[in-house]
Amino acid sequence: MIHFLANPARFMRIGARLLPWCWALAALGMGAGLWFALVVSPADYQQGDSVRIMYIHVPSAWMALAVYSLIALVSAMALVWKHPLGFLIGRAAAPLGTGFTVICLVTGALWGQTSWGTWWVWDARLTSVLILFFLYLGYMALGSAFDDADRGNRAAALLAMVGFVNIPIIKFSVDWWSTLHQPASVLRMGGSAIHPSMLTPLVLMALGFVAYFLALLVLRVRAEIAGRKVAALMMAGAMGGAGEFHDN
Amino acid sequence: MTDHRPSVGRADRLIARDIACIRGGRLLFAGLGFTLAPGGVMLLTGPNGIGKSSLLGILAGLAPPAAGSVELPTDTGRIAYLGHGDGLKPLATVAETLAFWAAVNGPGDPQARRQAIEEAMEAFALGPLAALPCRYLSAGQRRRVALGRVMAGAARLWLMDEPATALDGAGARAFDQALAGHIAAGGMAVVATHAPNALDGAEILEIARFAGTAPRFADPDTWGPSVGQDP
Amino acid sequence: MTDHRPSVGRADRLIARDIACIRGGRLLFAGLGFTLAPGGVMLLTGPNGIGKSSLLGILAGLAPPAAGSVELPTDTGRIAYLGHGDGLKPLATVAETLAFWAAVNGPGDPQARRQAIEEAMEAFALGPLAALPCRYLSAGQRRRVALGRVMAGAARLWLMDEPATALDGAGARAFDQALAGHIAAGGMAVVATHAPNALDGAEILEIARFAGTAPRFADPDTWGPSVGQDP
Amino acid sequence: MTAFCALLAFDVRLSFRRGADTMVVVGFFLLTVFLFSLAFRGDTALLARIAPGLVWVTALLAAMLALDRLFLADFEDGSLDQLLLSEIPLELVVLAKAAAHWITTGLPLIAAAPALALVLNMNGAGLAHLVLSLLLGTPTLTLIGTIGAALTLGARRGGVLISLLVLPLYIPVLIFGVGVVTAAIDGMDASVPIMALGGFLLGALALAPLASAAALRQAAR
Amino acid sequence: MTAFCALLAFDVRLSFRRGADTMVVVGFFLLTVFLFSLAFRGDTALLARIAPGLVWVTALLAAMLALDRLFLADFEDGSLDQLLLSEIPLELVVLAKAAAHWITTGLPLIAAAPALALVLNMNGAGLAHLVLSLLLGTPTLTLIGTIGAALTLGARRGGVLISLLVLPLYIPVLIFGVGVVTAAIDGMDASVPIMALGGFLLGALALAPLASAAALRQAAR
Ligand code: HEM
Ligand SMILES: Nc1ncnc2c1ncn2[C@@H]1O[C@H](COP(=O)(O)OP(=O)(O)OP(=O)(O)O)[C@@H](O)[C@H]1O
Ligand SMILES: Nc1ncnc2c1ncn2[C@@H]1O[C@H](COP(=O)(O)OP(=O)(O)OP(=O)(O)O)[C@@H](O)[C@H]1O
Ligand SMILES: [Mg+2]
Ligand SMILES: [Mg+2]
Repeated sequence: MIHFLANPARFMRIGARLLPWCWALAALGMGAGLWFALVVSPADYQQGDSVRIMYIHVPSAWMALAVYSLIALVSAMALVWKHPLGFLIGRAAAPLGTGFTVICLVTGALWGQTSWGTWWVWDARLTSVLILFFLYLGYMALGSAFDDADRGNRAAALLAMVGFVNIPIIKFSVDWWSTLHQPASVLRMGGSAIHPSMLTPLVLMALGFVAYFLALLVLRVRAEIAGRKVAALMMAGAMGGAGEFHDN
Repeated sequence: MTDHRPSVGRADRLIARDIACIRGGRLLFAGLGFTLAPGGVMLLTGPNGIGKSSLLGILAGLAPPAAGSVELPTDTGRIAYLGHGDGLKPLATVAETLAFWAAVNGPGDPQARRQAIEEAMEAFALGPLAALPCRYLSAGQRRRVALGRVMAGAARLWLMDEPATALDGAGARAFDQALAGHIAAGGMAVVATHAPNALDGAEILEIARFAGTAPRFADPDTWGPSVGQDP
Repeated sequence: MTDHRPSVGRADRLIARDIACIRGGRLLFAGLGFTLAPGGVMLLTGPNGIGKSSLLGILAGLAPPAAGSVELPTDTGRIAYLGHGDGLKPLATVAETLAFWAAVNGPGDPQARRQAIEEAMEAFALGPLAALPCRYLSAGQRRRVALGRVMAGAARLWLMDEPATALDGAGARAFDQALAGHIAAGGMAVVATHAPNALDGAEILEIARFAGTAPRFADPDTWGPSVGQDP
Repeated sequence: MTAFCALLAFDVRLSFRRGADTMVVVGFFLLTVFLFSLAFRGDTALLARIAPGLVWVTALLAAMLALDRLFLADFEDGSLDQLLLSEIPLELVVLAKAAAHWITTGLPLIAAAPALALVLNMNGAGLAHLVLSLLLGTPTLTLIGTIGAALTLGARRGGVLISLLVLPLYIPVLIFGVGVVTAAIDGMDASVPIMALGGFLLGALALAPLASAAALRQAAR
Repeated sequence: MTAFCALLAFDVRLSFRRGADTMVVVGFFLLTVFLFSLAFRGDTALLARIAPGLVWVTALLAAMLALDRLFLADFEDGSLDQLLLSEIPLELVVLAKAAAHWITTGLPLIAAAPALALVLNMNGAGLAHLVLSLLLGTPTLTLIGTIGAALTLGARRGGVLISLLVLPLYIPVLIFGVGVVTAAIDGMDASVPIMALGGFLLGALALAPLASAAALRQAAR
């Protein structure tokens, strides 16, 4: 697989073919999801309409975790196979994952204000998500902290792998420590414990988020490849001999 | 892309194959190769900035080459590497410095280790300096300590960057003798230098011969900033 | 006790009188004196650790001599000093480095300053490196920048510690030319070196001639660790 | 094993000879608490209330202070190249460095903690648990710190980057460390946070040398 | 004057390029307050009470952090020798270094302070006076710091020694700085401590460059 994609030209072609489908799926999923979420699904008997925050909060939380896991995975692959594609995907995915994490934190805080009466508590779930946010920041900062881009890629990839210990902590924190936060009710052993009227919009929104993420990811990777091409051509063209130096 | 780190080869020689080096996006040299047999010395020469130090780093395995591969001789033991800097701790005394590095790199047997240290101290006239912290040393004295460290290690392959920097006449002679002794015992050495006439019997590798004719940068049709063969 | 810092003398020459130097409680040399007239070069030679660098520091006024005095020529302008180290900031580019030191030390007139920098860049072939941060430079390239800094300053007296360290053939020639030009313009230079044959027409000061015969420590009958005449 | 001992002894000896790191860390620790008590003009009730958090936060910051020097001097003077070329497993080198670092910064910190606890009017149980939590917690901080220090070698903004990288991993240690002390002061059962701290330590002991060694290999010039 | 500007510009440019010092100081500042709120699990009433002291102590510690680098890099790489040999008065060099140091560490600190004050629930008057007191106080800290940094150049325990030397001189600044803020928060007249801070600043401006220049002349090897 990785060797199949190892040619940038091929990757660009496949990405270009995938892109419209991703956009369509994203629009469809989020559109239908929002329709179900805001119109069709009922208000919660305890929480009222504020429960509708869930349809943003939960998918973005899932995405925050999934994107980080993806970064850790491609980082490991890149380090093992010494192939830069993994670095490229990881670096491209990080800002997107950070965005999802921020959305999760903000919607969670809003929700917390309405249902727990406080924006923030230092419980295990919330703290570990905050840690995830810092890890994303650290990953991005480390990756761009070296003059040698390759060195930055490798350092960031290592950090991504180290930080992966946080993912299971986030996932299981609600089970290991009694907290204010909701325990898992959709993605758990023994089947989902949530009413279908709520499950449908949730799943639709999640699908939309995934498609949206993929679309942006392909765009970003393509832009990076194009940028490299331009830089390489410019340097090769503009410089004779020792020439000018570019910090990357 | 294959692993470019030096591998331990089957033959009893140091083999560099088709090495290319890129620093700061600039191709320094490509297609550089040589073989060094036991008892051989290879002098690296060339103008400032051509890539002598970079090549030494690649041979040592401290940095991967952009292309090509390095094969270390069987049973090299360790590699001794001496860069432009001396790598001394300002607060450690000369004796402590040598003892520490001999414990890390030198012969395992304490008796042999002590003797190796003593020989190195004697070769570079470090005796009177033994109790001085390194930060009190003059430039040439520092270099002698760094050379003493190389000598006290049990390495068969010495990689050295302008070893005679700051040495006076006696120091330079002491180094020549130490190198001759190392060679006579079947050791090998790769030495970057601007004074290639100082050593007779040594091969000379003029790096400028392999200098990148035109600057080549990241190949836009492959992924990495790599040169030469790619999967 | 009189002030031992260099004073600006009345004559147009550098005069060192009866200088003694103590480092780490050990008398390195005593009774050392010489005179250097405009257009003169003085080479300091001697084995490692004899005190060449220490003497340069005393001449520059960076450290006081244990005894004796230094008299600087009238209208020296500033002193240019180049030690074993290069004194470059890793993050500053070559161009920034030269521009900064020219602003601090060089000619006051911006036009003349720019020209001085350009000449220095040309003399040491620094043009292609201008935009590189110093930490990317090879050892010889660093030394060229440090030499360029000396050249771009407007000093009449150059004090240099093994200036040709790490330079390739072209670099060494460039330095010789720069020094010759400096001398021809009535400048002076004191250069510590282990290769005294490289420069003809220069005087040679063999420091070993003044070496402290026996280690002498603080004189118990005076207060300070001083040697020789004392008030 | 000889190599490990040689590494440890050399580092510890030089570090104590320099003295700076140990004294900076302990000095910083004492100083901060002193300045706080000065700033609050001896409002003892307030000080007692903030004591566990104050001591732990200060300990954490102090431990962070000396982190960037963990490998930096070796990296800059070329000793790291030498260690990379030696036959000692790099993981062992990292462990030795971490041990030396902890002995010269963590241990003195713990030795200084009781004095502060007394100044801040902590009770006996609180003091005992403070020392215990620091004993379990600070080695973890050091081990996590090695990862940050190794990853940022040669990076453009080394010092800050380390903080950014290790901070998220420090937070759990801080929370459970404070948890141990407050639980003990309030007379509650502290075994859960103690076990958590122990677990962190074991995890860090297993993972940190691997990660740091990998990072150091990348860092060589 | 050109020389002064060149010195200032070079230092500020390199410092921002490295980024480390500024970000270490600001990062440390924000971090400490963040960690404190973490350690107290958001006990807002308590935090509000300790706010002035917390911000000032942290600012002082942060300012102290970067102090040892004031002349150290120049000393070690030989640039200081060059500066000593130049015709620029050494007092001017010290002033330029101090100004560059303050611009890259003190000023960002002041810029960050309001954010913290808001997080800590400080009122408007308190916030304004916090900024004012920092504006008057931090340059004094820097100037005093130059003396410590110059005196300890080449000393074996540089870092700690500086703290030890400057701390006694910092304490009055701290006390009056906290005094300004608490007075303002409590709605009282803060003009006396403000004038004291101003007086300290003028005194430091007059004396510190002289003292530091003398110390630097001694330090040259
Ligand atoms: C800033 C505060 C919050 C953060 C950081 C946060 C974080 C998360 C995360 C990471 C997940 C995904 C967990 C998983 O996949 O197992 C999640 C799920 C969820 N959160 Fe939050 N949350 C916050 C506040 C809240 C609040 C206030 C509520 C409601 C009272 C809430 C309700 C839920 C629910 C119902 C789920 C779905 C659980 C499941 O079905 O698996 N969250 N949250
Ligand atoms: N980290 C780096 N990033 C980018 N370029 C670098 C880096 N290090 C070195 N270079 C460049 O690589 C080239 C080769 O440097 P190297 O130190 O190998 O030269 P050298 O042959 O040893 O020269 P010298 O004789 O001066 O020691 C130089 O032109 C230098 O500017
Ligand atoms: N700070 C110091 N304290 C104590 N002794 C010192 C100090 N600096 C140098 N020395 C000693 O003073 C002597 C002279 O040192 P110096 O650097 O002047 O020698 P040098 O002639 O320049 O030698 P080289 O040729 O190696 O550069 C040396 O023996 C050194 O050990
Ligand atoms: Mg070199
Ligand atoms: Mg010398």
